[in-house]
Amino acid sequence: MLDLIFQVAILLFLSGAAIAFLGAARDSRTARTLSLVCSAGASALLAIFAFVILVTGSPLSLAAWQPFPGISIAFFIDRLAAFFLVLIGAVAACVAVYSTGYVEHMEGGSRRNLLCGCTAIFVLAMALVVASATTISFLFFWELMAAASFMLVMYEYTHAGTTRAGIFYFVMTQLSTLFVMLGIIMLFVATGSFAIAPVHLTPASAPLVTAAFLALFVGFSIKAGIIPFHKWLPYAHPASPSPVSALMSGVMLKVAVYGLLRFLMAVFTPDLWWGVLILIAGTASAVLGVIYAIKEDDIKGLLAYSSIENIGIIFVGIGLFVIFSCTGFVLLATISLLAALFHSLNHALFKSLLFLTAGSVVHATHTRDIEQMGGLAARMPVTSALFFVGAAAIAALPPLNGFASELLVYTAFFESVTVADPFTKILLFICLALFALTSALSAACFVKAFGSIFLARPRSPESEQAHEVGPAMLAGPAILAAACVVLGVFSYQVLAGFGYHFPIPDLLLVSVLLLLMGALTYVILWFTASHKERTGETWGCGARSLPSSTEYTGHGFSEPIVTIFSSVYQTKKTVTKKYYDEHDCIFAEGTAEIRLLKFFEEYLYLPIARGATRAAGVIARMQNGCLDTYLLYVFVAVVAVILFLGVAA
Amino acid sequence: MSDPAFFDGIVKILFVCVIVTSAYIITTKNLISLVRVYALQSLALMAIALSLAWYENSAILLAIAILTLVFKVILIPYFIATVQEKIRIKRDIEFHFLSPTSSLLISLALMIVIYITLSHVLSDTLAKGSLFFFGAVIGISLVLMGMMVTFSRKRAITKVLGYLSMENGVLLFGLFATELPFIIEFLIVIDLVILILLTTILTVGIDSTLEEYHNRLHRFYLWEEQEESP
Amino acid sequence: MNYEFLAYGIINTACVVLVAPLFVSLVKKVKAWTQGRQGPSVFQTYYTLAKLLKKEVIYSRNASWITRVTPWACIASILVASLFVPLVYVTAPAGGIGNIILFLYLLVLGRFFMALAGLDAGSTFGGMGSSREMSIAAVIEPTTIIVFAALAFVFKSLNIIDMAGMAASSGTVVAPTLILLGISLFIILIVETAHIPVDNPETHLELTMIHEGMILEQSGRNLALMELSAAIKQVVLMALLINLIVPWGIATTLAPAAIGAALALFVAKGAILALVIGLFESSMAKMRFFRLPGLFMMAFFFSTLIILIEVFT
Amino acid sequence: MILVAFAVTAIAAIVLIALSRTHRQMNAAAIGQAIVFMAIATWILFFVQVPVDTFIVGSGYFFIDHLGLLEVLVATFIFVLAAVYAQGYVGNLLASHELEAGSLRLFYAAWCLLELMIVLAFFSDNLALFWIFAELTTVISAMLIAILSARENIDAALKYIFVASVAMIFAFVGLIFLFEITRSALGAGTLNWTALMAHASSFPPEMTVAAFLFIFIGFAAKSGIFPFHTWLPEAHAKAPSAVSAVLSGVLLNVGIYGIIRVFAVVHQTAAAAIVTPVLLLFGIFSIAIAAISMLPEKNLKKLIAFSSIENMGLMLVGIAVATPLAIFWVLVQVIAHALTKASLFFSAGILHRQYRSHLSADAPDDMYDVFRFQPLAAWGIILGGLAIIGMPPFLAFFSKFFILLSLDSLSPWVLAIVLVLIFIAASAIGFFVISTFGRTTPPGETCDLVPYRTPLSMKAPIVILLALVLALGLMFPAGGYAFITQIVMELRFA
Repeated sequence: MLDLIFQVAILLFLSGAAIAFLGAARDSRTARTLSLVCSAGASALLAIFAFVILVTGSPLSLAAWQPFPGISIAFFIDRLAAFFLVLIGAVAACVAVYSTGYVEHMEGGSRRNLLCGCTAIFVLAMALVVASATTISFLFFWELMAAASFMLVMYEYTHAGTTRAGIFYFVMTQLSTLFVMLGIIMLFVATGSFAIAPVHLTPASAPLVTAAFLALFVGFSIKAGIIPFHKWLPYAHPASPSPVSALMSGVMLKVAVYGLLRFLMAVFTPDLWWGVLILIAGTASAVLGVIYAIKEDDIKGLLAYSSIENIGIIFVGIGLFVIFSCTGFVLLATISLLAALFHSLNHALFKSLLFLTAGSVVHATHTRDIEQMGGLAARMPVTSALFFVGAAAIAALPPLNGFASELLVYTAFFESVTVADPFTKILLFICLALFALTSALSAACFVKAFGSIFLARPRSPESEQAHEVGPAMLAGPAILAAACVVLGVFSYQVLAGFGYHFPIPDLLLVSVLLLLMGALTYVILWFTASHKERTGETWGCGARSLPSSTEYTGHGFSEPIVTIFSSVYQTKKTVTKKYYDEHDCIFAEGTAEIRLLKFFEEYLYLPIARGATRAAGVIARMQNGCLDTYLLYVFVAVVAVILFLGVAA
Repeated sequence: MSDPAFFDGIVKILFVCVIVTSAYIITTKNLISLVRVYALQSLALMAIALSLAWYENSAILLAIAILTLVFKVILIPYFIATVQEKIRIKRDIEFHFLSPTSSLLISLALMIVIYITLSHVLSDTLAKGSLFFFGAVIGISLVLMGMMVTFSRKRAITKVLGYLSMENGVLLFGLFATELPFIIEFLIVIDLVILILLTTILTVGIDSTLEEYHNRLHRFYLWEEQEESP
Repeated sequence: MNYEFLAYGIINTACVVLVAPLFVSLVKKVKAWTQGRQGPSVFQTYYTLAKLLKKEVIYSRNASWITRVTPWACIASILVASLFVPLVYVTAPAGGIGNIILFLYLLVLGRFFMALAGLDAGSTFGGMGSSREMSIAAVIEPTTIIVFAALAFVFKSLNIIDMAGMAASSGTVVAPTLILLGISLFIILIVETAHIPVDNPETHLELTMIHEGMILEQSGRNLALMELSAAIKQVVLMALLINLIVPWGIATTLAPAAIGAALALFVAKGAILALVIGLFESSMAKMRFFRLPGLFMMAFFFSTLIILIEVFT
Repeated sequence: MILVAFAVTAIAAIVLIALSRTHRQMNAAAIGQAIVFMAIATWILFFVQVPVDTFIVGSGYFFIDHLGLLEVLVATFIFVLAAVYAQGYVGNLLASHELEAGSLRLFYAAWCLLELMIVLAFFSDNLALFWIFAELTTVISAMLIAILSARENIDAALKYIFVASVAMIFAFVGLIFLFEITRSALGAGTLNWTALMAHASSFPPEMTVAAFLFIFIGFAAKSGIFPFHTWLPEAHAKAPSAVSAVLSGVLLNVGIYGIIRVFAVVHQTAAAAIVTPVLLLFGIFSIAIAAISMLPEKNLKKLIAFSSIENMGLMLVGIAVATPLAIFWVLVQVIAHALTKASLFFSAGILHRQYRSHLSADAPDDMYDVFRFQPLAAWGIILGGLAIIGMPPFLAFFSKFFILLSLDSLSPWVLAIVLVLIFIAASAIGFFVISTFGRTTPPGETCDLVPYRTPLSMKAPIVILLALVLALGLMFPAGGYAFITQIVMELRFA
């Protein structure tokens, strides 16, 4: 019965893709809608199916087919996989619902059909990565996911930004594949099979297995956007259509997290330093991610950097999990693992919610620059409320879900004093401090985002004209927002329902108390306070109706933090001057530029790219178009072979 | 009826002829004499084949000798000479990578290298120092010397001659290293003829040389147009 | 949830609301004395709040639902947070109330709304206040968490009520490091409750104000709620400091006499703390905004040092 | 009799071409020949018990085994599609006077002859015979390259002939060595592959190494292995696209086929240990040079050509590993590469027709608005590009993955190096496609380009090839698996 649901879901995805592609020739709206409905239905089915497994806990295994005799693509869904399937299904369903409205507002004619079709394939590929039973089918769908998402990123291929994003994304994706493939091959060599099963360490295979872990870790980190492999995220997300960003940020990054978790738990027996490595990578990403996010003026860029931060938090959870399981603290390990998992789910929910509502905003204002927005709370009330839920959740405000998962991380951290090794303890404390910084900065970041987008007055004519979006584009995010609230408020009950009784506060009680206190105050004030209300101008030191340009902008908002962390945001100054005379005295003209130094781009990515280009230049000179040179190569090769023969014989 | 000593003497003289012709091909600038020298080299080769045939009493070798005479001494040189007249180029002055003297020195060095290598490789089958072993060395050296012509000379027609000289080297090597079936030898010659025909036609079609073509295209456009028409 | 805890909740909330305005005035009074002024009455804050309640509420034309919701959100979150810190009576915690992390984040919840409200009206002052508030909050956060982690480390508990209970039952300072932690807690108190050298709420000068800037557009009932929440926040943090470091006198039974005595004692201890705050404020000059991270860094190192001592000894 | 059937068909086709007057008739003859060839090959596949080795030319010269049959099947299939494609493509060449009408007959005659030569080469048992046919394919295909009335084409053709033939001379020297080995080892000299395989174990290693390396030089030049690859990018880029597809999809296989055959012999001797590192070195260098050359490449067809070199290098590396697994996947890669590369060249040909006024020989491709003018070709390049870099669900995913997997048995470092190089190559393709296909006419400017109406005959081959590669990647037939396993058995790698 269950496997039937799974198969039906896959078929629905495939038919969704087929319908969309078939309708591409005629730019058919019906095909698009039908395809998205298929995707939504399939995702929902998938989520239900996975939820059943998650609850019952009895794993399901399915053999799909054999592309080559002996190489089988097979699925195995246990609780871990089911958890991620729930995540994928739930978010994808909401995104699909949203897309039914969104695609009709997009430019691009029949390309929109391709978008819908690729979305179906993309979601299917992600689901099947998670469901994969063998490393080879994992890799197969991993690549398929990469290809499909690449197509989606390239949707607005004519924009200059998209070209750049596409190149970054393509290269980083390939790099990720390289490492994952390397890891899988090394595992195959160490074990002789493609099964995702525990490796029995022998002294001979130990270095190989460690290398395999490192390769897989780097591969998954690239896909998850861990600093310093993060650069594709802030390019790809703004360039792609909002539902795609929501899927990529909300779901695809989690697939990488799933990969790391799956291999850590099912294949390797981790060492302590693996945990430390993951923890440090996670902390660095979390802190730097949010510091970069706060500086962004591009709403989707901001969300992208914030994704880096949240993936960092998830990695912190995983790192703690490894550290605690290596040091034998089972309860703490479980808490950390659940923190990572729960935060994955929560991040999927609120990040896709934020991307979708941001998409609505961008659609309404025709800009991604938050400095051009403002005043949308009055013009798009529902969207603003939905975005608010997302922002509050991501800023870890109780009693929402973002807080619930960060609470688990904190709990693990606070309890980490039990770890025996003092140096690990110190490391944990430092990470804790940075983690706290992250969480506070993320609150600041989303105050900035929400404030600049929705509050005060519009700062551009387009924002002035903005209006609320249609029901489909509200329904999808609304479900996600509801999920954020429910998962937060009932977090204790949900965890207890799955058998995890942790010493964490009951957020239901807290929310009841919050409501109670609010209501109590309200009632008291109702009887004691004046009820008179009036509307007036904002006070402007006596000036009448200041223009909206006098408002505090997002840029101004983040200025103090930017100044405080100025060592992170290195600026680069370039000055060129021209003089009339040869003594450089009489200044003729000049340019000066101060811009943000993109540290990783300019000191890591570009030097490598330049080195490759230089090597290519040298090698291209070999191919100089002259027959004599070519024949000389042959001659040299032949002489070398003859010499080799003389030596070897 | 064969006298080994006499045979040895004859063949050694012919070897010297082959090497000298090959050296001449590497160094000379006059195209017409190049063709003639090639014909001469082929003739020497034919003579070697004949003396081998006489020495070993082999009909196959005789047939090979006749084949060589017909194709390499008469038909191909004649054809190339005709083409040369059409493209009206008499000299190939420029050298690439190697000057005439350095190419001679390198050929000498190559011969030594090949001698050493072959003495390792062929140690099981051919006695070191025997005439047959020496023939094999000369053969491969000839191949490499021919190859040096192909890349050190500018004109495509010279390259063709270099290629032909390489092929002569293979023939020589084949004669002394082993006995190939006649059908193979025959097919190779046919292949050679087709290849030479096509290459030469293409050479006519493109220009007198390959490398100068790009430069000339810009500088002497008219002159080049006029020259190109066959 | 048992009756004792219910009683704890009611008593605690009542006490907090009752005494909160008092300490605000006390600090002002101390500052006035040091400046040679007579200063306002110690009950001035009560009068102000009562006055504000009678006034009408004026909303900006630009204001959205955020401005309307914020006062309620602030007061609700701070009232719930006040439940986490026992003032006069301590009992066994229930339902996770008292969790130190949740406590911190309830404060964040209030601050989040306040900062948004600051941006809502489109006033430059509000924006500046929000921006600075969030920046300072972010920069002080590592210190706060380290101090709280150290507290948790010392008391081997994550629950403030538990900690207070332990402190109360031991009758003496639980660990010598706690005194050092007290200094860090004091800095946090100064930062979180808008005192010099971080903030100067009395000037209404755009260059100095942070907290006042944010609530500049609030009026009437809403302003009263905001002021009250600020006062409660101050008293809660003071209670945290007092009841963990010098816990003597806190009631451990529901006897009215004990509670009354505890309240009196708390007011006395609070008055001393208010005196310290007032003197501290008077002896300092308002710091330039961008010098603050340096101050916080010192606090951070101080706290980390304590952790190091604890860990390695 | 089978070979006679092939020859008769080819002669009939050539006669028909000689008699026919219009382009359509000649093309029909070429298509007909290709279809008959494929039909015969299919008939052999299903109804003849391979290997067969008795033929009219005298026993020992020709035979049909599984490897040859596989190569012939791939080759004839690509020829059918290329001939169909040529209908539209060559028609357009004629219309734009890039091909003179007088040369048309020669073009099709050479085309038919080339196909015959390739089939005969794959069915040759005697290595010398194979050598000759391989040489003839060089000559004839060079003719096909040179036939366009442009000087660069003659230039490229001459480079092809010279580099390939000069190297092939050494292959012949190697064959003489091999002959001498057998003569001294078996008493009677032979170059028959079956005989060589049977007696390989008695060959002396020194001579075998020499023989193999010399033969390798020749066949490496045919298959575009570094440093003999230099002719390949120019020849493939300048040839008419229908010919490029055949050059890349079929002719490169001739070289690799020769290497596999001879290596299968050497593999059984003690010489294998000496030869393997050499093959590996050449393979890795080919991949490296090709991958790095691809990075700055701005010319689509050259890019695809360099990608061929990269793939050939990978196959060579796989051959060097020489485990049954590796050889199996090398053969799958041969199929995958041939089909995908042909489709890429077909797509590139359409773009070439569309933007021809802007495309000179070495200049970067000036393409813009590709999706507006030639959506099918653009998608062909994108999907073909994904297929060739080994993205699932295309066939090359599995072959590349398993070749890499088998590499690990040599050393993890080799694996890492090859992986990085493949990554560079993939990035280069991605880089080209993204930066070229994203170009559009700026709004406001008018685009004076006339859309080239692509005939169905040029579209269908692309779709068929891509669909086939996709289908094979999703579900490789069990029969095909058994067939290739049989090849590995016959090559005695198993």
